[in-house]
Amino acid sequence: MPWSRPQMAERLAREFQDGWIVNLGVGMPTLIADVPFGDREITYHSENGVIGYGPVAAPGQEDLQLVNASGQNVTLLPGAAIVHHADSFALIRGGRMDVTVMGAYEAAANGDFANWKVKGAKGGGIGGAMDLAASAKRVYLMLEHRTRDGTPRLMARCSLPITARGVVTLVVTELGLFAPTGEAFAVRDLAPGVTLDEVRAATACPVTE
Amino acid sequence: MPWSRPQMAERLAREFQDGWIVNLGVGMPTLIADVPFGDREITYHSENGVIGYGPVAAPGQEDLQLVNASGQNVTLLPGAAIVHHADSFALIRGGRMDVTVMGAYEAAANGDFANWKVKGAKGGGIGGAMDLAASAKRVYLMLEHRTRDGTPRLMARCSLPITARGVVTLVVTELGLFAPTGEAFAVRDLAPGVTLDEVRAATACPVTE
Amino acid sequence: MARRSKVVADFDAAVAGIPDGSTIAIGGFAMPGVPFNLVAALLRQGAKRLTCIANTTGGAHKPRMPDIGMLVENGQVAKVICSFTAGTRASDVLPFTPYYERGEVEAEIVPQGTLAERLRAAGAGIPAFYTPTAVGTELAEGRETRMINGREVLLEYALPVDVAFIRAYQADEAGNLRFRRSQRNFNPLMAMAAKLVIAEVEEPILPAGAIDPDDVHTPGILVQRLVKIPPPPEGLWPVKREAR
Amino acid sequence: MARRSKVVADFDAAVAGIPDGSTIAIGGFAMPGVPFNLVAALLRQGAKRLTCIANTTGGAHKPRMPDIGMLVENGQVAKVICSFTAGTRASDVLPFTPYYERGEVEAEIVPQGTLAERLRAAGAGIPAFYTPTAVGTELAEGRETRMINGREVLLEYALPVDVAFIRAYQADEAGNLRFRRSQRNFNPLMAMAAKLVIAEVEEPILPAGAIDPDDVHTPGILVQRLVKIPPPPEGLWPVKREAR
Repeated sequence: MPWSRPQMAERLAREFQDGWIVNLGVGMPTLIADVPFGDREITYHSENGVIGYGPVAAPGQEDLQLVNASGQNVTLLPGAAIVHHADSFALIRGGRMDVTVMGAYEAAANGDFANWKVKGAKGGGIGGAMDLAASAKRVYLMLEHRTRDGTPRLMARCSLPITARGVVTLVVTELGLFAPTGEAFAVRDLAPGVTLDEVRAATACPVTE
Repeated sequence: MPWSRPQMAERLAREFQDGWIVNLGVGMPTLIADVPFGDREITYHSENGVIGYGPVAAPGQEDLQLVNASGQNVTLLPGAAIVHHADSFALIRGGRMDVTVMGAYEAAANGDFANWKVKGAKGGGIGGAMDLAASAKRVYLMLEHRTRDGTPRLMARCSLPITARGVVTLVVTELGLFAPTGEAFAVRDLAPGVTLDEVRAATACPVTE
Repeated sequence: MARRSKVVADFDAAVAGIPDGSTIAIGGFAMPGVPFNLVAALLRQGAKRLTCIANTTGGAHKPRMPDIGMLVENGQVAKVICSFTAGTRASDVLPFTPYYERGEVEAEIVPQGTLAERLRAAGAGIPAFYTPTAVGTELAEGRETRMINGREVLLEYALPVDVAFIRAYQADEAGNLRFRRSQRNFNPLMAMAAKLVIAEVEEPILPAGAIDPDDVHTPGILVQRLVKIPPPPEGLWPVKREAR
Repeated sequence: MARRSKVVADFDAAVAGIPDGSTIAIGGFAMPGVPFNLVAALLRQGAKRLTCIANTTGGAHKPRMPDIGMLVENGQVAKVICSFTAGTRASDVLPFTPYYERGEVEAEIVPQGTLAERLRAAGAGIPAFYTPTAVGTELAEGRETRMINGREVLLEYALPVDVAFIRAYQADEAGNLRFRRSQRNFNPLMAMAAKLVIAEVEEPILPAGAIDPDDVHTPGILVQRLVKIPPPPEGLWPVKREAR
């Protein structure tokens, strides 16, 4: 049975190591903020200069002057700090993010990925994605394995304009956890009951064990 | 009679206009901080990130965590702000200094000046001088007209390594107030009783009225 | 030092005299720190052919607050410089989008960190810098890159601003500003980059000296005009976004 | 998020493990913000072939406090990078000077604003930038310049640091720092530029959360080791300079 989105978040979060600084992108990656880390100390950073935020505020308890990069009214944990946008991206470009987790339209076996511009669009939405992708120590992607019409999102080379070249470390989909190897995706884990053949049928490039 | 140093400071400070942001260099220029400005609002900036400092603290009243660029334990005026060194020089390079007043070894008619390295020295003392000289709206110099052995400090071209090219606006010495014009210094004011001939005799390039 | 107050009477006085053709930077990220009242005043003031710089053109969420999209709809905008020129969801259609697609407004899309750094650079007298961001992407096509320490980096230029619209939490009469929580975002950088800085302020404006110098986020020498935001409904304040 | 304290027992523990050949940035400007106690501990620790970055090499004033000049005298320094490699008066002879003149220590002189910006750039992932500072001077000879907006500007590279020695006023156990008055100076920039940041702190170290997030000057994620400065004479504190 494929993973649910919270299960995808949980599986990816298992990769996080004690002490990591983590940036969570808009959409699916925000689910990771709900994962409990036990003894592992994880600090969340948001592009708008919030370092050390916690869960989304309970309804009625929102601080309207405090959002994460997804615009959610989050809370602050003890030890949090606020900086301005240039200092926030100084932390990003300066290599302080142990991992950035982003949604994506496409992930490629050569480590490229695309998440800012759809086919035929005149505009796009980059936000902090290109800065994070270029400079985080690791880039993890969370996406559905195929589009609604069944087209694979994991492929040899991206068809959409890319966000960064050769930076993807891990990709989690509802089918499993994968690492790009250049010409293929290597399986790191499979959702329970999902077979390698099912993954291969859903992927537009080789998948290796 | 030549001006005393406080008189030089007072004469130069008369040039300051209401609302100016002013940076005072080490040595003689610190005397300007003692000049009263009446209705003119003058804000002093110091390289180490102090914006809006006031007079030197009275003996026994010093805050040992607060100095200006000359290392003097100054006071803060209402409305003062503290920033770090990069933000402080952002203000300097960003063109926010209406004037910087510096000491100098030499001032040249072409607007060059020299104040960081003496003849034959291996090292030098630049501090913030090159940043200020390159980016302040006006560069005023305060110096003695001649060295102790009588060599003119105002000349056609500097003999020492320069601090910046062609930036000097005004030069005050004990003999008068002068503006470099390219090939000469133009007299803007003379100390009481000092004659143009005396200035010419003390200067290594043409002096014009 | 005699100290004159920078406080002006109202939002219309705050935006008075902004000429056609100005480059205007508008602070804020999502709801916090957006100078809604100054944007609303600029809609009334009517300056045209503006270049507007902000994180987004706005209008993707409800309730809609004054945004660049409204200035576009009002015929005041020639160009926008943003990190989003489309919504964060492929299905979003921003109010700005049809104008852009018809070619009535130009847009320059800039990665968010590069946008922040280009604003800071303008304020810091750094005319250009190199960054690894956007190398290898469509945005770097035909542009100058070089190798530094074995890494390809892209040349980016400072982004100077004529007028910055800022929203702050506290201010003193000398113009020193403090921001609360993620209200800070782009605001201090836009204040650095601009020749004229206008701040709308949430708390009553304090006498000079009431903010400890160690606690100032934006030094007052960067700020020219301050206006206190009245309570709602006269003044505009952040509200909770509707779920979608 | 479980939160572990970054507090170490004493100055010797704070500087433990700094290897020979490290690049060490030392905060401070005149007396305020200089990490005297960490410099003193490094004299005991004995790491050699160091590159030391600071505004000055020290020793021009009395009373003399632990400075780079002492590290030079102790045979620990290969190179200094400073905005002063001589005193501010032509007659000053710094303790460092004879070593430099004999060629036993290298020196790179950097304008103060360029030094600050190169440190920030290292911390900000900006590998290089252009500045008008030093154009046309001896320092720019043989180096790359270009014209931008009609002005000649000089290419400067980021200055990365292995270890930063910082002196702060307050800290919490998460490493968040606050500086008092002109103690701030280079300290936040060196914290940005360094892989290992060690802070000596004047006030008792607070529990995480005791500093309001809006009031943090250096975020704790940049800081690895904290040590409380004991009262004098055990701990070194700023003193008034003697007149000269």
